[in-house]
Amino acid sequence: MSSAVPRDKAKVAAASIAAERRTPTVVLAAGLLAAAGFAVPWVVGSQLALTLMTQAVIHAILATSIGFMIRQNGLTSFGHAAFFGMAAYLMALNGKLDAMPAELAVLAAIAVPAAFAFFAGLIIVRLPALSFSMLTLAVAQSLYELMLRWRGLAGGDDGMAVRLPSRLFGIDIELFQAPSSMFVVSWCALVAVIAILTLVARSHFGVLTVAIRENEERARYVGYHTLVPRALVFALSAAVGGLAGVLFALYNAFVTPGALHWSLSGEALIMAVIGGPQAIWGPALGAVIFFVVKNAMGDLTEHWPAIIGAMLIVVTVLLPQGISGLLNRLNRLNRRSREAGKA
Amino acid sequence: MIDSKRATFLGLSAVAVSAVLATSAWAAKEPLKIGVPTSLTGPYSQLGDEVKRAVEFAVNEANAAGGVDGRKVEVRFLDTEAKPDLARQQAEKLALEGYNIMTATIASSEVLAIGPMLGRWNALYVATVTKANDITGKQCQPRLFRVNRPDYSDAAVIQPWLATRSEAKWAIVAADYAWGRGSGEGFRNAAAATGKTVVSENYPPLGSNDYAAFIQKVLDSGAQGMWVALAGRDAITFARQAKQFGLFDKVTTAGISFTTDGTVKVLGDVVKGINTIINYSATLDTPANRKFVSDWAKAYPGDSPTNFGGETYIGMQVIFQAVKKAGSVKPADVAKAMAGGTFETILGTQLMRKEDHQLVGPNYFGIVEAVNGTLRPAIKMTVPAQTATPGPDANCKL
Amino acid sequence: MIQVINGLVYGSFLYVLAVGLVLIFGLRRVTNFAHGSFFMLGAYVSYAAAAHLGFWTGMIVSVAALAVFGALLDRFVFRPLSREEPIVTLLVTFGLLFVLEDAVRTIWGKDYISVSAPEALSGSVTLFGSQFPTYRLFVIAVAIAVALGLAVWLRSTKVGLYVRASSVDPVTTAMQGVDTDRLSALVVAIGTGLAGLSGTIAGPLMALSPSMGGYIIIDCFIVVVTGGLTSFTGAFVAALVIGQFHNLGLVYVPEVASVIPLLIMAAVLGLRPQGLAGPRK
Amino acid sequence: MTTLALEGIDLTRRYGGFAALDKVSLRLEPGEIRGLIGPNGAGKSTLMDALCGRGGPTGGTVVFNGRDISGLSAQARRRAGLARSFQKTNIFPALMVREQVALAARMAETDNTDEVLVALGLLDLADRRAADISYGDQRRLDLALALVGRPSVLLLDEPAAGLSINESIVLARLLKDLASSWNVTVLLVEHDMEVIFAVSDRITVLNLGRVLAEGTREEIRGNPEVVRAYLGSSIE
Repeated sequence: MSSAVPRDKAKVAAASIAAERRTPTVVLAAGLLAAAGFAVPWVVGSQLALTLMTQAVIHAILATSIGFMIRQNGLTSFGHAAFFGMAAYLMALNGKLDAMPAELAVLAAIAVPAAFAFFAGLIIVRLPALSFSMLTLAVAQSLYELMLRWRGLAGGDDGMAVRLPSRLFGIDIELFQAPSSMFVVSWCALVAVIAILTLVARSHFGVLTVAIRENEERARYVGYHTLVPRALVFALSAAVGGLAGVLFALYNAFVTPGALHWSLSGEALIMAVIGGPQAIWGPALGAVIFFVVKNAMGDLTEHWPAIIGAMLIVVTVLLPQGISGLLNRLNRLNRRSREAGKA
Repeated sequence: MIDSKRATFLGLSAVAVSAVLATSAWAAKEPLKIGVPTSLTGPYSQLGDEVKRAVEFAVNEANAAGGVDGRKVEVRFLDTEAKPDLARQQAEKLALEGYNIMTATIASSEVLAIGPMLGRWNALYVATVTKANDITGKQCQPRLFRVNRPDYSDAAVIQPWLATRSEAKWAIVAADYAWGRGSGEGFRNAAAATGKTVVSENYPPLGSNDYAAFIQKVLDSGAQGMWVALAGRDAITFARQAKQFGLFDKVTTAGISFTTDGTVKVLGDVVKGINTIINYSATLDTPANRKFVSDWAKAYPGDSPTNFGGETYIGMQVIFQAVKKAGSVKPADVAKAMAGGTFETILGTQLMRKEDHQLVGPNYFGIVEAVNGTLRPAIKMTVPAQTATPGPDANCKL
Repeated sequence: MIQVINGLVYGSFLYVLAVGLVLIFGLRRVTNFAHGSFFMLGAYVSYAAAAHLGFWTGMIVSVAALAVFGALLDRFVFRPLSREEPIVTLLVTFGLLFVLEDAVRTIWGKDYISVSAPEALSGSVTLFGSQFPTYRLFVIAVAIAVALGLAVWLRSTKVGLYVRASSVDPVTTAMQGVDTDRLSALVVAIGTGLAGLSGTIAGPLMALSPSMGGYIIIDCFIVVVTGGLTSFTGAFVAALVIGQFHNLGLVYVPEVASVIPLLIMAAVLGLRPQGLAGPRK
Repeated sequence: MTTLALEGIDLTRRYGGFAALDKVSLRLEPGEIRGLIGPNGAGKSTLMDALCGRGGPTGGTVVFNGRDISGLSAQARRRAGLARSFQKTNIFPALMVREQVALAARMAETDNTDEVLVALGLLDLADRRAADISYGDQRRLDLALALVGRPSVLLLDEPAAGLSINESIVLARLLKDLASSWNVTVLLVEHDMEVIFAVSDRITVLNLGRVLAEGTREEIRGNPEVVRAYLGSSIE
């Protein structure tokens, strides 16, 4: 045994260095991707393409928030539109009531859903998976019904306009509403979200929550409290969903109860699962693909639901791990064959 | 059935199109591109179908006659599923693709979502079946127009009709959202003005599956008459269940959007004898309308235009005439020609008010009865345009 | 009093639809979002069949057609996916929902359809001094028949025993040598058949449209979750309680009636996370 | 007098009318390996649960290194240095081997992840997903999760279950090694008598929720009551 120790020590050292290297890599990759986003409006001239891409990216952020919840908590939210819509309505109501500066409202629109999710999470993350899903749905639908009936201030089913000041964070508000600049803003937000979530997932907290997802009892018997971390994941996911809602409200300057409806939650969930939530970036990819395909099919035929539905069935049956699962598998195969080649 | 109708229609129009193409009269001018963001799927797809057929009819008719102002008319439909967010997305897409003169969306909330963006997209929109007062009121826009009767016009029709009724006690059943609530209020005011009492007010949620609770409440209230503001699926479900409870036999029933051409076709005898506000009816006896109805029957054999179809056709007439008058398809020019202009529609000569962009037109009241052997809402009372479309909406600041 | 019976009607209707979900969830652990579409399909099939064959034959045709559909679905979709995460199957049912809606829209058109009650049930009877439609009593009778039929089947037959065992723990039951695949095909077929049945009884109650499933599926899931996911008795009690409170809500507090089922579910899960009759973990 | 590593006093737990544990008392000296045996349903796992704070309420007192921990949660007991492993392999399948051991280490005062990985021969598997390693390796990983952070007392519930004879022997040797070199006190439940008799300093026999006997290997082997109730003819 003693002779083995030096070799082991070397291995131990190598492994810890590899772990330390990851963080700068993530930051660097995120920086490059964000920078690439700035080039897009120059390459893509069409306003139409840019506005579609902007909407796709906003959906991608929502899908990412759902995917993160699945990945870290193993829980599926059927009502994530609640956080999206909550944020959008907070922006709109603040515009109407002038309760606080719009900059503060942006932060509040992210913080309030997060706080709400945290305290709700303390109660509901313990439920069986399907019950959790249904309760998130229940909360979202209750909010939907509330906004549908709140005619006085929120315009009921007619929705309400989001009144914004002429400058937000020192940036001309027009930039948040023109597709070419808003694409860059949303894209950077998406990249930042994915980078931050990736770092969180790799941190101790991320590993801990996956451990709890896998085996909550064992996590308790290695000494961890398991409730708060799960509620925190829910809160973080809600904050990201809220961010998507803020971007949506800025870009569209209009909110309706549809932003809380279960069909939006369902669609975002589909995007997340198609993309494969086991990779942080999977749901975003799924969202972009789903959005583009749905749009293209909608242009072609009014029978788009059948085509989308059939594709959904085929894709999930063939790729139960989602697109990211497939890419990861290909990547692994590729690496293995290269290693085999070397040997 | 529908398919064979379509096939005939397409066949006819293909002949017409090729005849005109031979002369290639419109090769030189920029085409008129009309975008229709409407409900092709989802809960309102049936209404979407009605307006779609009217738009297609108008476009084919115009092209067969050599186009509008010598321009070919092109049309593109995109699905909104009646969701305001999606409507806005699809309308933006249509506008950016050049289909920047738009019309025929189903839900008011969709139009209200599209309205504020029209300037940014450099587009124009003509509402044809959406009734929310705000469209030509609080939320009116320079590029937003409406040809159909708004809610306040329907409210204005209730009172003259109610004055002729002997029933003293009334109940209200209206869908629990802006339109239903607004209609309920309109009825309440009309009842107060004509000395009737409202003994029971019910606002069932949108998309209810069971109306028994409300039907029972109306039965228990001792009402002699009932005002119903339910539409589409809600209307059909309510009517079927109310009939089973014998409600229609016990109280005089009247409504808005409750018995439309579409719902009457589905419900048949269930709603026979129900009174209703009629915004448009194929039974209207004017020369222009008679011609429209007979041309429609040629294009879609065995069919006649529905209320929503007729209203949408009016919208198309207004667009075509405005384009001709402007001599341009640029939304800014067409809007200028539209505001304050007068238009020859199937309801006669009508003014598009420049103050609020509302087309001034008459409104009607009638009853569901057999016309030429088919059950449908038939006009019994005409409320002239000055009464039906009272002064420009003061909330609108253009 | 008559309002209580109205609540019972809606509860009965919910039960017939929701218990099919319980069956499918119990055996395959599938959260079947397409159940509302099966219900819709059942309504259209019975409408089409009834046009030629009458209401009763239409009902049989609809139940049979949906049952066959369910068996095929289990064989070609649920079984191959039984090893995957539940979310994957859920997504497939989402896809199915899209396809079925569009198929029905294409076949039967976008127009709403309204169906008359069969001659024998179209009258009304006097109950507590008011006229009450016979057809609504028939709906209650159907629910009772389904509940009794299921109870007898589950409690007194061998297959029923397997189903109950499988609902509690599919893996262990499979290890006991029970052919869960064949069992599942049967149970899923019964579940979808019940969707066909509820679609049929919905015909004379509500407007048929390709999107009608969406109006009912959420209430159904609420019933299933409140009842305890795999419990047949739980679903029965939950459906009746929710139907009752929903209706009373419409009578006394119509503004919040539509969230009452959600509140009941939240309250039940708050007190008993496993639902009314779910197994303790 | 030295403080006891772990002491259970009058531990009682009832399910309905049935007493799974009936006033069981147990005293573990520091560094001792105590075997805990008994027929199925004797209350061995329930005793483990009662000591580590799992499951329902328990009557009696648990004293750990001189401190009454009866009111502490399972998490708090683990952090204080009372660790356990499980009868059914209880690991985190989706995590890497190192990842999960490090995770467990973080909650303890000393991070000796590498030491534990080396000691249990898991270092070569450190970057593999736990779901992908063999059953024997998973059993050792389970042990590693309990062992990391140098707990002072280890409750091991059938660590040799499902292992081959050879693997069991290696495991037994390892336990003895660890107990002496790290000065860990071990309470070991095991069906494999070879392992029990090979490593235990003293043995406690439970039957029907009560302590039937306690003593050295030889005393237990020679106790006629124990032989009758449990060992039967299997010990020769």
